[in-house]
Formats: sequence, C-alpha cells, structure tokens
Amino acid sequence: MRKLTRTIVAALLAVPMISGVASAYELVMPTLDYRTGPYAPNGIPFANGYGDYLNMLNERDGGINGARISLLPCETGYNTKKGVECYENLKGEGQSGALVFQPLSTGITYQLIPKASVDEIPIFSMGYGRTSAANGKIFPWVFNFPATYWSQATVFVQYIGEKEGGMENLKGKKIALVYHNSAYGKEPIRTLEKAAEKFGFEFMALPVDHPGQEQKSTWLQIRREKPDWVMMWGWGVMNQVAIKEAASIRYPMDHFIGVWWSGSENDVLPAGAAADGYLSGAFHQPGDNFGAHDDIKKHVYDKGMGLGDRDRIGEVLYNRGLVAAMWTSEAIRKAMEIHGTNEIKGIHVRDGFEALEVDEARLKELGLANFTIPVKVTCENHEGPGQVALQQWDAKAKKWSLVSGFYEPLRDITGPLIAEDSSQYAAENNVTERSCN
Amino acid sequence: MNERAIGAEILKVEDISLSFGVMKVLDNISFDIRQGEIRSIIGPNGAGKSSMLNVINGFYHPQQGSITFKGETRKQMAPHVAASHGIARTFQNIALFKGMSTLDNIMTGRNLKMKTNLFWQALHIGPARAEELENREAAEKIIDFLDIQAIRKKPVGKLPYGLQKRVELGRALAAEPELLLLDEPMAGMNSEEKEDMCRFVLDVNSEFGTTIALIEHDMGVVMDLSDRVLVLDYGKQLADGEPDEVRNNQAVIDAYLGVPHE
Amino acid sequence: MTFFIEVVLSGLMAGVMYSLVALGFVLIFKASGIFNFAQGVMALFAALTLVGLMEKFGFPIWLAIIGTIAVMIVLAWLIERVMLRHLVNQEPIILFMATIGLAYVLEGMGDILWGSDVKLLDLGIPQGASDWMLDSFDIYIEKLEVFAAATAAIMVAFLAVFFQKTRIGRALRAVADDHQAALSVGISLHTIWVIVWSVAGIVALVAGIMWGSKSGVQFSLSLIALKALPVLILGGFTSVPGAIIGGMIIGVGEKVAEVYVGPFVGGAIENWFAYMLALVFLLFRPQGLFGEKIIERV
Amino acid sequence: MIYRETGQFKANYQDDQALFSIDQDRYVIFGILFITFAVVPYLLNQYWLNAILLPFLIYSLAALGLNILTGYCGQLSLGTGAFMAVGAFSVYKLMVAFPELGFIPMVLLSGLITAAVGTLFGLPSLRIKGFYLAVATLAAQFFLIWLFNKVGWFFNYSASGMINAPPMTIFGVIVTGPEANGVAKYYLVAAFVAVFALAAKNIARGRIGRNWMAIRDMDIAAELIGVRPLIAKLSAFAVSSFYIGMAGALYFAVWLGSAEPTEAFDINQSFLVLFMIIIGGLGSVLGSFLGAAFLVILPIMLKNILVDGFGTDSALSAHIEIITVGVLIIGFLIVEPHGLARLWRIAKEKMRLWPFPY
Repeated sequence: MRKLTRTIVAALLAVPMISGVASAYELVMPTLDYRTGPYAPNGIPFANGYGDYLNMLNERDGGINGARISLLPCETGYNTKKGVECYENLKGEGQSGALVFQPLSTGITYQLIPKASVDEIPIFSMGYGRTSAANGKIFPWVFNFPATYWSQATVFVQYIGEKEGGMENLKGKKIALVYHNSAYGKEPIRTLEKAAEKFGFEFMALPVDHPGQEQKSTWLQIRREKPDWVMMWGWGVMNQVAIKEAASIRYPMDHFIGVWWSGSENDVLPAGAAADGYLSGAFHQPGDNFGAHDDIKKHVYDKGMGLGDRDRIGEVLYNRGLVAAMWTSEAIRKAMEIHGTNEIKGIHVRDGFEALEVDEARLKELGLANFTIPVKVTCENHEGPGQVALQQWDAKAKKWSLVSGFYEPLRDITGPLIAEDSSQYAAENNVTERSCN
Repeated sequence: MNERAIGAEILKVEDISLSFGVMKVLDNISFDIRQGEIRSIIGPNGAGKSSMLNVINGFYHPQQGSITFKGETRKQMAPHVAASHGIARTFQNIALFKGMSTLDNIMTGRNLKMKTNLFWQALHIGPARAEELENREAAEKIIDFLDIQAIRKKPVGKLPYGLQKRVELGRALAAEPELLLLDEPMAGMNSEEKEDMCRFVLDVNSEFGTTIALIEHDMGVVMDLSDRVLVLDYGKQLADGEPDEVRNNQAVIDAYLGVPHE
Repeated sequence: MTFFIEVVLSGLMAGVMYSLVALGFVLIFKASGIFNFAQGVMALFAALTLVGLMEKFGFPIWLAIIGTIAVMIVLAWLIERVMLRHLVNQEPIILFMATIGLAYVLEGMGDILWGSDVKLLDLGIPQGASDWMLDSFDIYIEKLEVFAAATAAIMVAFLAVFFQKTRIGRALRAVADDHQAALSVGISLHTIWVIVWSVAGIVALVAGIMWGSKSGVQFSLSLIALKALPVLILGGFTSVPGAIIGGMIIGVGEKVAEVYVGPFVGGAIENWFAYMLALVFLLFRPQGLFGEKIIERV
Repeated sequence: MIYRETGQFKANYQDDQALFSIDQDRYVIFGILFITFAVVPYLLNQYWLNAILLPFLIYSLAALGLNILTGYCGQLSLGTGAFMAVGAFSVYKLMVAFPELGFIPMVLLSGLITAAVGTLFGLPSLRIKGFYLAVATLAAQFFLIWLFNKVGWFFNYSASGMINAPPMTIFGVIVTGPEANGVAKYYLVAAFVAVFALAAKNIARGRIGRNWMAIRDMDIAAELIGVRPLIAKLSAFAVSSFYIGMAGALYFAVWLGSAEPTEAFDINQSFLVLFMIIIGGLGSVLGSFLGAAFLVILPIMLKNILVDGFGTDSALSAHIEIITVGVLIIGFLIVEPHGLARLWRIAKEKMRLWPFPY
C-alpha cells in the first residue's frame, strides 16, 4: 500500500512521502551506502554485511522484539552533499522516523553531528568519524565505539614497541604515516606526534592526495628515509597502490600496518603474493565460520534475498558491516527494554546505545562468539572499550587472521587530546557540556 | 564638394618602418593628414595599407619612425591612447561583436564617453541610468543617420554583409572621432550599396567635420571622394598627392598594371 | 646522487604514464577540435570491457583485447552517429560539454554492465621493481612503467607513420587545419571522426591496461584524466610529441618537487605543482610547448 | 496570444531601456518573486527547503558568478571550487574571530576577499586564452585547496581540518548552525540571490557588461575602440569571484554547516558549476538558474522517483540517474546548443507570434 501511494505521489511530484499509511510499527533504519564512485569497492561489502544482517533478523526473528526493520538504503557515492540529502530525505521516514544513522564516511559524519543533536537521531560512526565524539558529555548523539582512530594509533605504537622488544626501544626508531590527504587521513597525526614525544621515536607524515593512484614520490621518500615502520590511513584505490608500491621497493610487509579501513581483501589481492604479511588494525574476526553467517545464508541467501555474492560473505568489510548492524540492533533492543515498548524513536535509541552492553555471553547467543570484543558504552564514554587488535594477510591462503590480542589504547595520550578537541568544538559552537549522573 | 575648410595637419607619420621578422611590411613611410580632409591610401593587395592603419591606431608597433597626432609626437601609438584621443576605425574583414545587438555594438562604441562605476551600474539608478539614457540618445542619432532603425535590436551576427559594414561604421562614429580610419568600407558591395556607403562617408565628413583616412580598391570611388591620395606598394611609398597627380604618376600606373586585382 | 637519478627516472616513467592518457586527448583535439572530457572514462570503460570479457566470458587475453578494440570502434561509430554528427561546426565549448554528457553515460553503462568492484587485471605484464636495477645500482625502477614507456614509444611511432604515410592519416591532418580541405581529400568528415575516435579509444584501452594493471580496474581509473591536463597544456593540445615530452617534464618536475620540497611544506604539493609548472610555461608560450603559434591580425 | 506586444508602445528610451521591456516579462518576474518569497516557504517541507532549494539557490549564485566571467567575458575558468573555498574559509574565520560583525556583512566581506584572490589568479588571462586558460585556472584550484588543507590557521588547527559553522543570527533569527530553521535559511539565501541576480543583470546591460562581451566576441576590435583588456578581464574576474565567494560562504555556513576543503570544494565543484552555465546558457542570467536547476534538482528528482517511486535499488538508480543526466545533456545540446535559456527565448518568440507561424 505504502509503496503504491509512494509510486503515485512520486510519479506525480517526485516528493518522498512524508508518512506512509499506518501499518504495523516499523523500525526505520536508513543506510547511507556507496555502491558507486571511486570508493564503491569498499562501500559495497560493508553495505552488504549491514543489510544482510538486518534482513536476516527480519527473516529469522521477524525483526527486533517482533518489530520489523524497514531498511532504507540511500546512495551517497561517498559524496558529502549527497549524504546530507539522504539524511534530510530519510530522517523523517515512517512512524518511528530514522532510528539511527550509519554515515559510513568521515565527511558525512561531520555534517550530521550538529544536525543529529537537533533532530534527536543518534549517529553510529563505528570506528570512524570524529574521534573526540568519544566524549559523550559534549557529543550526546554520536557514538564511535568500539574504538577510535586515536586509540588505534596508540595501539599500533604499542605493537611496534612490542616487536622492537619493549617500548623503550622505540627511541630513535623512525615511523612513517602514509595518509589519505583528507579529514579522515589527518585524524591520527596529532596522536602520533604526541606518542613520538613520549617514546622518542621519529615521526614523519606523508600525505597522498585523492584518489591516490600515483604514489611514486611518497614511496621514493620512504626509500630515502628508510623508516623502520610504516603506518597507513588509506581508503579506496590508495590502499592497493600503496601496498603494491611497498612490495615493489621490498619494504618488509610485516612492518607495514594499515588502519582497519586499509585491511580488506580488495586492498591486498592486487599486490598478489607480494602482499604476504601485511598488517592492519581490526576489532572483529574475518571469515564466515560463525552462527550468524550461517543464519544469513540460510534465511537470506537461500531465499535469494542476499545483497551480494554468497561467496563473499565473511570478507573483512562484510563482517564490519555485519558487526555494525549487530551493535545497532542490540542498541535498539536495549532501548525497547528500557522504555518497555516497541514503538521507539531515535531519542530512545540513544538511551539504548548509552546503556549498551554486549558481552561474551551475549555474543554467543547472537552466534558471534569471539567474533569481536565485549562492548560497554556509557553516557560519558561513547568510545566503549577502545581496544584494537592486529590482523595479518596470508597471501597463499588468501586469508586475513588476527595475529595479536586486543590492546588497551594509551589513554594518557588520547584522553587529553579528546578533552581538548571536544572542548574546542563546544567553545566554537557554544555547546554546553551535559552532566552524566 | 571641396568648399569644405581643410585645416592644419592633424596627424603626421614620419619614416615609419614595420617588419615581422624578416618580412618588411612598411618601409620609411611618411605622410600627413589634414584636419577635415578625406585622405585615401591605395595600393595593390599586400601593399601594407591595413598595416599602416594598424600602426596609426597602435595595434602594430613600428620598429622606427614617429607618429604625431594633434601635436603630440609618439614613437608608437597604444590602442587605448589612440581611441581616447579620437581615432576610430572600421575593419577590412568585419570585426563586429557578433553576439551583441546593433544597438549594443554602437553603445560599445561610446564606452569611452561613459564613466559611472560598477556600483552605480549594478544598481542601475541615478548617474548610471542618466548616463545610459543620454548615450542612448546619441546612439539613436547615429542609428537614424545610417538609417538602420529596423535592425536596432537584432544580433549583428545574423545581418547581411552590407548592413554589418554599416553597423561597423556606426560603431566607429559612436566614439565621435576626430580621425576616422576606414579599411575598405565598400569591399564586396554591389554598386548600390557602394553609393550609399559613399554618401555616408561624405556626410560624415561634411556634417560632423570628421577627418577620414580611407583604404579602398575602387579607383572611381577613391578619385571622387579623396582630397589627397597616398599610394603604397610592397611597403614602399610610391606617390602622394591630389587624385589627378596620382592618376598620372608613372610609377603608380606601372605598379597597378603590373599587379592584377579585383 | 643515485637517489636523485632514481627520482628523475621515476618521474620520467610516471610522466609517460600520464602521456598515455594525454595522447587520446591530443588525437581527438587535433582532428576535430574537441576537448574530449570523456577520455578518462573511455580508458575505464575499455579496461572494464577487457576484464569483463576475460572474467565473465572467459576469453583468452588476445581475443579479449581484439574484442575490446571492436567494442571501442563500435562505440566511436555510435558517438559519431548519435552525437557529433548533429553538432558539426558548434563552438568548442559546446562540443566539450557534449563529451561530458558522454562521460556520464559511459560511467553509468560501465558500472551497470561490469559492476563497481575492483577487478584484477593481469595480462602477464611484468610488474614490481626491476631486481637487477635494485641490486646492482640500488635504483628502483617499476617494470610495469618501463613496459608502459616502451608501449608508448611504439604507439607514437605507429601514430607518426599513420599520420605521415597513410592517406587517412593525411586526411586527418587536413581536417585539423580545416574541414573543407578534408572533404577535398575525398574522405567524409564522418568517416574521419569515426576513425579518430576509434584510434583514441584504442589509446584509451592501452592507458586503461597500464593503469589498470597498476591499481586494479575500478572507477578511480577515470580520474587519471586530471593527471593528463597539465601535460596537455604543457605539450600543446595538438602535438603528439608534445604529449610525450610534456608528460616527462611534468612527471620529473612534480616528483622532484614532491621529494625535495614537499617535506618542508607538508607534502602533497605535486598536484598543484604540475599545474603551476604548466602555467609558467604558458606565460612564455601561450600556445603550449608544441602548439602552433597564434598570429593576431585585423 | 500569451506574449502579445501590440499596443505596448515605447514613448521614450527610458521605457525601452527598462529591464523587462515587455509587460508579460514583467508579470512573469513578479510572479516568480511572489512565489519565491510568499508561497514556497509555506508550501514546502523542510526537506525541500534544506536539501533541494538551498543548494539550488546557492549554486545559482555561483553559476551567476561564473557566467559573468565565462559567459559574458569569455574567459574559461575551472577555479570555481577553489574560489568558493576562499569564500567559505573567509566567512568561517570571520564568524569565529568577529562574531559581532553580523552575518550579512561577513558574507559580503568574504565575497570581497574572494574578489581580490580571483583577480590575482585572473592575471594569466591577459596572456593565455581558451582551454589553455581554463587549465591554467586549475593551478588556482589545486593550490588554494592544498593551502586550506595544510595551513592550520585557516581551520583553527582542528584535528581533522574540518570547519564547522557556529550559529549566527540576523535580527534574532538563527540562520546558521543546526538550530537554524529551513525557512529562515531559505529567505536569507533567496534574498541574496534575488538582489545579486538583479545586480548582475544591470551590470551586464550597462557599459561594463558591453565591454566584457566586446572582449568575448572580438578582443582585438574591442581594444581598438578603447576597451582596456586588462581592466575588462580583471574586473570580470573580480566581480565573478565576488559572486562565487558569497556563494561559497553561504554554501558552507548556511547549507552544509561544516566542510573539509579536499572534498567540499574539489575540482568536481568547478566542473559542476561550469556545466551549469553551459547547459543553462552562456551569457544569460536566466540560464544560470536553469542550469543549476538542471544539475541540482533533476538528479534528486530522478533518484526520488526511482527509489521511492519504483523501488529501484539505490545503486542501480544511481547509475540510471547519471546516464539519464548524460543523455539529457547531449540531447539538449543537439536541440539547442546555446542552452536552456535560448530554448526559453525561442519559445517566447513563438508565443509572441502565436497563432501566426511567423
């Protein structure tokens, strides 16, 4: 019915319906995906994982607590302007209105942060977006758990320290950062500078302009400076080219660590065998050997409702989308629990997020045992655990696998930075800090 | 028609030489133009006639020689100086602003008469508006004079050749020049159009008292209109004087018989 | 010192990679005065088609290449039929705009036909650093780019012969000067355009293959066009050798700047530096390094 | 006979000079203004105002600016994105440094700053022409963006180089920042656009405009009748950049609310605005609006029809959308190479003569 009216109205006016005909209460969950444009190769698997999981909930459990999820994808092409249009278009959808947004782009996240607080819709920028949004007192509507870029950077430093045989051995070492020359890529710089002061290693940052197909000069500089370790904050084609270049100059792959957005199959496959041993950050397992994946295959793909190819289930970015969907749906479930109703809105989901707790036991119930770290989000801490592990690429088996435990971030470094950046935001946009008790 | 008062010299060029690389286009040309006269420059194609005009209004910069206009002597002219001191011209191959209407072309010819600044123009009130209107009056006078009222609002690009030539003359007149350089104003016209054009040239000269330097191939026209004629051939000065002298000048006759032309 | 040499060499190589893209622009601009905005997308489209034929239909490499060439020729014919034919004698800017429309269409088609994932392109082209250079001189040279350079050389030679010796080639040169002249050679404008666009399409395929093997075939391929623009201004829109030499100058210039100046100003200067470099050249030669001189007259 | 002129006689040149010498034109314009200011804001919901009309109006302003430079003065420029960035970062610094200045002065000031920068980058145009110039302006594009991305001072050293627009009020009404209501924003932008569209029209039909067009049509002849190329070209760059700068300021402060230089003002922005004026019509104020509508509103409409209307999946509809736009571009150019504005004029001519064929 809704579709029909929509069709008519749209055909006449091309206006999205303000609200459909009252049917069963649906949980409106928009997804801003990008299946087109230069970053599509990364956007597609994430969107598939996110969508497949939620569809699976619909098919298997008839939604969350029996309330069906209506998934509304909107194509952004990783373009901020389109992202904003999508947000404005979808925020008012249905009876519930959009419950939560998953912008899937640092640029779009920055756009939505101020808007969300007004429209009272939580933003779940999982492991990306504005790091200082970890401070829930200033950013009540933004969640970036399970960890931020800054935490991740400090984790990498610790890993390096470990490999070098102790943090003290970092002194005099040289660490380079190859970064996407944009808001996203710049995020870790300040943290790493602080870390460099603290541990006395030499830090050099090498920007790569979008899209990053031509990185000769970057890698020539790495050849000249001969850094002991290289980190990368890359996205899209930049990852593949960088890994190839690194291979070409025979840079030891096990000293080359990418952010968790630079660690998917797409990124390493083009470099072939040469990519063997390349490292990247991670906060969840790769692979499809989990109950949830089986359910997706059974309830979604067997019914021919799968968004992607069956054999690509379990790719890193697919699982990232899946885990995002899992946490989101858990937050919604929590919100229903807290407010004792299925008829929730964005504002309630925010409470759900702030009371979110997904521990080992719960993961097991969800068919995701050991899939990821236990997460506990609170009113002031929106980053949650902030723990990060490292995964490594095995070129022969064409498989990623976690090669380290989960590290605690160096909060003594990130803490002050987060406080500083968030308070600057508060000052510029005269946001008043809220109290959390 | 020669009861018009011919005054003192208004322009004087002295041994002008101009060359592009090895090619010598003008070689030691000297002549003068007197207030109020009609001065023709003739010569076979490639004689350097147009180049001479280009030198006079500063589009070409001669390597040697001097130009004296209204008493001021310069080694070379600059286009805006020439324009602002009252030299206007038309072009051999029409150089109208094709995208603009007849009226706008002529109004553009008056741009030096208009002064109001960007701000007033943006508001289009007060001075800007007054200025626009009074110049419109002037432009309309010219339009009436050339009687092209009918094509006032038409884009010139679409006009027939003859009319375009006329509009171009109008654009030059709009500047109310003291010295008007006409580069083959009648080229490619049929005899009627030529007669009209001749009439316009004479009227301009007599009514507005504008001094005219004319390049033309049609000997008949030249001999009828001109007070004095300068003859160029391959950049060299062949002869200079009243039409009759020139007509009987042996060098000129040779040059012309030697060179075929339309 | 060896490092400087290495930088210069890499610059030259990178430059040639740009030239591969620039060539396509030059061909079309030379013969039809059209600034073909779609050249980059054509490279993407060609590469996508190539991979598609190999993956989806299991063509062997040689067949796939032939197939792709055929597709590009058909495309050229369509472009002439549907678009150019109706825009004869329009101002350059209009034709430019038309090619933008074309770019949009190709972009969409490419994605719909072959999907938006990264596709590996492996034609067995040598890749990675040349071990010999690395071991004996400690100089890093990318095999792929050497191969690309060689290809470019062959292609330019071929084009030179094509333009000088063949009747069609001469006709093309004639068109460049003026359309009437072309007709007098006895070849219709339409045919010529189809030919030029086909050739440009094949050049695009080569560029697509080289860049595709470098980074995998994906949308970003279409963005390499931007890298070709400074090369174009520098070399002049109408000169084939200009495209190559311009490419080398830009390549060396930007790499040297990035490596030796970049670190002091925060890096990522090569993009604007390339344009600044081109701009400086233009101020001295407004028609580009090899463009025909403009003489103004009234 | 919609456009019948008979009986409308011009008694004096004043009337003939009038902006819209045909009555119907005047009615149409007043009608549009009335709808723009009195109907639209109350008819349409926030989505339309925020997500469709704001960008449309702002892009129209930018297109107006570029049209002055490219359409009227014939100087091709691909620096639009960067000049918008100049406007945006100027207004940002002003908002943060002198909040008491008031928003409207800030926007105007940003325009002036951009005008200065634009004039500077216009200098090469005195020597370089056509596509060569276009590509030369790309130097400005890439350099300025790099600058805004690198130099911390511009974005107050925020961690990621993003800039956020703090809330600003005009007569107590919030016009920037998240709390700003769509209607307020809409009125502000619409007012800016209306005023400066009129100004552009006036400049274009006055002496300065004619000199620009003279340079465009035949620069040598123009010079020989006393138009100074230096002044004409640089003034065009200045005025054009002034418009684009204001557009950039509104684009960042009123519409987006936050921006990062490398994405919001990248080269595609420059191309987009150029496409607008070519499609809309070079050298036409109306064309700037039509072009902006074509490239801002049409794609969104297509998307909404496909996705919401026919439930096409978002990726496919994105492809169909871009193809459709491409086809339409080619189609329109074939039908009328001189842009939508010319189409409208032709239609008007027809209506004037209707029912007689000619």
